[in-house]
Amino acid sequence: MAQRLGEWAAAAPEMEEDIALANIALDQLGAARLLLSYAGEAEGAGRDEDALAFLRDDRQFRNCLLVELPNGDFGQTIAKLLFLSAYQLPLYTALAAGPDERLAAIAAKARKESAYHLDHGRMWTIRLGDGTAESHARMQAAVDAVWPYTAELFASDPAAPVDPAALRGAFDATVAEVLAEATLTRPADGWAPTGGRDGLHTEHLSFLLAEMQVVHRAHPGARW
Amino acid sequence: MAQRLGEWAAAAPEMEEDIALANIALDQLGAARLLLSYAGEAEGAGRDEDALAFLRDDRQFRNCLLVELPNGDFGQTIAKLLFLSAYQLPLYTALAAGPDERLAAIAAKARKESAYHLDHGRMWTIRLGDGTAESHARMQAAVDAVWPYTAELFASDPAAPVDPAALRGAFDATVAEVLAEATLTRPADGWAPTGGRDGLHTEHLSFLLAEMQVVHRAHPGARW
Amino acid sequence: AEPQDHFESVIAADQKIEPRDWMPEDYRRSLVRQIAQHAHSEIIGMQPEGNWITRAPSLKRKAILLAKVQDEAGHGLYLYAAAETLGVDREELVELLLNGRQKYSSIFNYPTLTWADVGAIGWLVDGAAIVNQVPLCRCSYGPYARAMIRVCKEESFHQRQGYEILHTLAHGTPGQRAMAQDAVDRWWYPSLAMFGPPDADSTHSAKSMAWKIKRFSNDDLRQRFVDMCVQQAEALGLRIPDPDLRWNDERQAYDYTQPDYDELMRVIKGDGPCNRQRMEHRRRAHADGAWVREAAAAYAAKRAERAQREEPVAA
Amino acid sequence: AEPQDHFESVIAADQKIEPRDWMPEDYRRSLVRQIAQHAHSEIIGMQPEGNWITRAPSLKRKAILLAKVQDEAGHGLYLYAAAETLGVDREELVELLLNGRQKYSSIFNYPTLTWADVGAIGWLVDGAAIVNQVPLCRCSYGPYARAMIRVCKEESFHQRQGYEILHTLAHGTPGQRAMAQDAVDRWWYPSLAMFGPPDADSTHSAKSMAWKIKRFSNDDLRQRFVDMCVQQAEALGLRIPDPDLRWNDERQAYDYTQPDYDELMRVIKGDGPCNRQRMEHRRRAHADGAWVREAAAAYAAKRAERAQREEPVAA
Repeated sequence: MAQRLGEWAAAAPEMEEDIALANIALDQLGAARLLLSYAGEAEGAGRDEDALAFLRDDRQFRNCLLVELPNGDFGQTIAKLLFLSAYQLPLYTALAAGPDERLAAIAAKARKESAYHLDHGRMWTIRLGDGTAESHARMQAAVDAVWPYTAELFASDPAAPVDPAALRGAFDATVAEVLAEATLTRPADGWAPTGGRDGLHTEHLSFLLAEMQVVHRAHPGARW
Repeated sequence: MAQRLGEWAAAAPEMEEDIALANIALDQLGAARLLLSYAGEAEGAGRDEDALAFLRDDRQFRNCLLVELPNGDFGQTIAKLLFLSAYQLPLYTALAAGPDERLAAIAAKARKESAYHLDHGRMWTIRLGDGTAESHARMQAAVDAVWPYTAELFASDPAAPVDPAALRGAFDATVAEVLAEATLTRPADGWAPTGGRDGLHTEHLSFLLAEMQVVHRAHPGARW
Repeated sequence: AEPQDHFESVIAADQKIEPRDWMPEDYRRSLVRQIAQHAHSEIIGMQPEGNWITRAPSLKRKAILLAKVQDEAGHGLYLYAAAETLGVDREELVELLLNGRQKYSSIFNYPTLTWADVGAIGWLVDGAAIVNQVPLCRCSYGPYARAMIRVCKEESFHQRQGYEILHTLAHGTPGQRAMAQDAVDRWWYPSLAMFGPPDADSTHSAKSMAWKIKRFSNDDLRQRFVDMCVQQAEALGLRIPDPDLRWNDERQAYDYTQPDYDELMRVIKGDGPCNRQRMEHRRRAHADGAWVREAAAAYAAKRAERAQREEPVAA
Repeated sequence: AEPQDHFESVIAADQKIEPRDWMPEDYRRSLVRQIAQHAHSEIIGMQPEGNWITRAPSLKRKAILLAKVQDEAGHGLYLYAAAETLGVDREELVELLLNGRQKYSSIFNYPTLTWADVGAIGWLVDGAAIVNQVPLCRCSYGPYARAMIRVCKEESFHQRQGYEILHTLAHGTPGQRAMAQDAVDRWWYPSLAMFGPPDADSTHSAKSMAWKIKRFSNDDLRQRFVDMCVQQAEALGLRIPDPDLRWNDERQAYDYTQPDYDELMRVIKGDGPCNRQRMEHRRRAHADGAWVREAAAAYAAKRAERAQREEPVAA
């Protein structure tokens, strides 16, 4: 998500929004760094955050498909942000109360950030949905395009610290309220692409990684 | 050029054009391979065509800036093709008559291909220039945008097998005739960006190379 | 003789129906549908492989892949031309593709995730296509049969290239080998599904067989494909991801696990991993090219008009 | 007292002019121009560095770079706000940027070719900006002076980060070291040119000095920058690409080669390597965002209208 938001640098519809999107990117990146470092330590194979971020191929990434989708227009980026944060807020809230102290600490910080992200996503969804005829049409199209990718977020995984299936209720409630206020229609459930958690990604991810990893990989073993 | 044309795969305005652009890409790629192999042998450091194509950074590439520009719309791609082939045709013609037999043989083959490329660029420039009001405006904009990059092609280099400055006359005559028939205006000379021949490229090239080289570089020493 | 009798005698004698011959409306419609879907498949099929042109790991492979994708565009054109002999035109057929009323082969709704997928598509997908298509070279409709002869010749070339890619990878670094096996693991069952539903559930087959458009059943062709692949996989040194694959001495053929036909139905219905992406890409290319096609038409019209205006002067 | 006298006495006493104070029209115009150009520079300056956000070679560097580019947007906003205290509005100024009637710093018309350029921009370009801007913290117009205090604090942070990037590269692999030197080689003279033409050719300087908007001449500031860089370059272990750079005991300063002012004039005129690209990018972002800004305005209007409609009911 941070990588995709980074693509917006100096290209947002308003200068204030350049700042806001960079803020969100920084939060997402910050949480990712803490989680990757922890994962690397838990693995015990000596991989740090950079080894995990820059030296894996797309088949080894476990991210949900939603975050690797291209940015599209501003409406699509907002739809991704709304859905992601409406999932991350209850997720981090639950993790913050979990037994793993380090994970709980990371989540406690990320939860507050997610609340801000959700607020930002909500505010823009409403503005665009209830703005002009054009923005309404675009925002509805964005919601329709991104919606199928939300199903994957809640695939049950009883082995996870928090079973994602348990977060669906909170997500649905949040989204229903935001879409209603935005005069937008919640898409029907149907096609529900999946595979990200098993390393089966869209064709977009390998392009994203080619760009993200190019400098790091061109200088094996270098410090930055 | 081949790399940029390859980006058009399955995205051209007509199926016939998918085939034509692939043809031109294949010709350009074919000539590039022969020239890179020859350059690698001449260098005598054991680098083959792939080492030269996949293991250099943008600062080590010596291509003219014109070919690294993004594709833009179909009109821009045609403008690049028209100008490049109007330069390559006299270039390869001169090289084909040169004293270096191997270079002359490569050029003799490439010359015929360039004649076809020029024909294709000419045909589309005329169709678009003398087509609809929209296509006329777009083609003029494309010519205007690409034109500044043609100056670099003819920067004098007395040490080269053929001094590019000597090709300017043929280029100007060809272009003048095509633009006139296409009811387009030749842009005034002015800004003339340069640096490609010294490895000082546009910001576009490093992105192009990140994508082009990603698989090759991810597997050091591998055969394909 | 009645035209119907003529038609039936030509079919019976294993000769060719030609465009000017009388043919039953059903036969014509069935052929148009099949040829158009075949053409659409070639056009959409450019995308998954085209996805790797810019990233091919050597210049030679890049050239081969460019040429292959170009061939697919060429196949699309022959096939649209064959369909046009039946009284429809290409634009109409393309419109049916773009509005989703006609389909293309579901195999192209899977993503190409690594370079090895280009090899796996060549070996397995083109391999399955050839097994499907070789009998079509003897199909009863002349223009289609002739197009297929040309297509099959090129496809078998493509299949060999795909095999070569996988062979190089399988005999390369551990990373390359893993990439090759991963690609075969992902493409095996979708390739088996290319032969369509099991014979018991196949709807169009009976009539097509009678008309000699189709000459073997889905299951027969699938079996032929499996038997062919087993041997080639051994030569490649790659594993076919089917634990129940084994030689059956009685049937003189390999027993194998059937692909997931429910998945096939979902993908056909539009819910494969890449259906939306492929259609959006095609629609966007078509829309982005509209101004170019309009310009070409306008220019052609102007030329024609000028030519006409000049004639009286010359006369 | 006459307002003119008040103005002059404030200037003479080294105190601040505030928005509500009377000021000569020339002073106002001159400030608007300078502050706006400064704001535009921050906004356009996001592009060359933003170019490397997606490719930063470590997550930490990516975070630092993101934050830096974000800071630049923030600087742009403070500065537009400072300009607005002089009775123009941001939209108007942005329009003057987009239609090319107002300029931004020419330094941003050079391309960022490698990751090391991010370091070189931080060290040299931000370094030069700081030398230019520190005196502006004492400038006679209050809102500008206060904005500059905040900007300078962040800029010096950015400069240190750039220095750190170069330091790491210069002490890294041979490839990294070469990348760092190459970046310094390319950015050195353009950075020197940031101080503007030599004093003899500088047009706006005299008045600005009298009004205490500007406090040192271009050449003085340039010298200060050179002297500062020489020592830092030694610490970095990188070479400044000027063969004639040497200590002059008499002047107690370094002698150095002047940048190519003809090149500077060409770049200011619009013919630098990236002028067109930067402007196109900004115009495209502005145009692509139009529907979003319109939506926000329409939504705000609806809300206001609803609030008004609800009032009578509540009353």
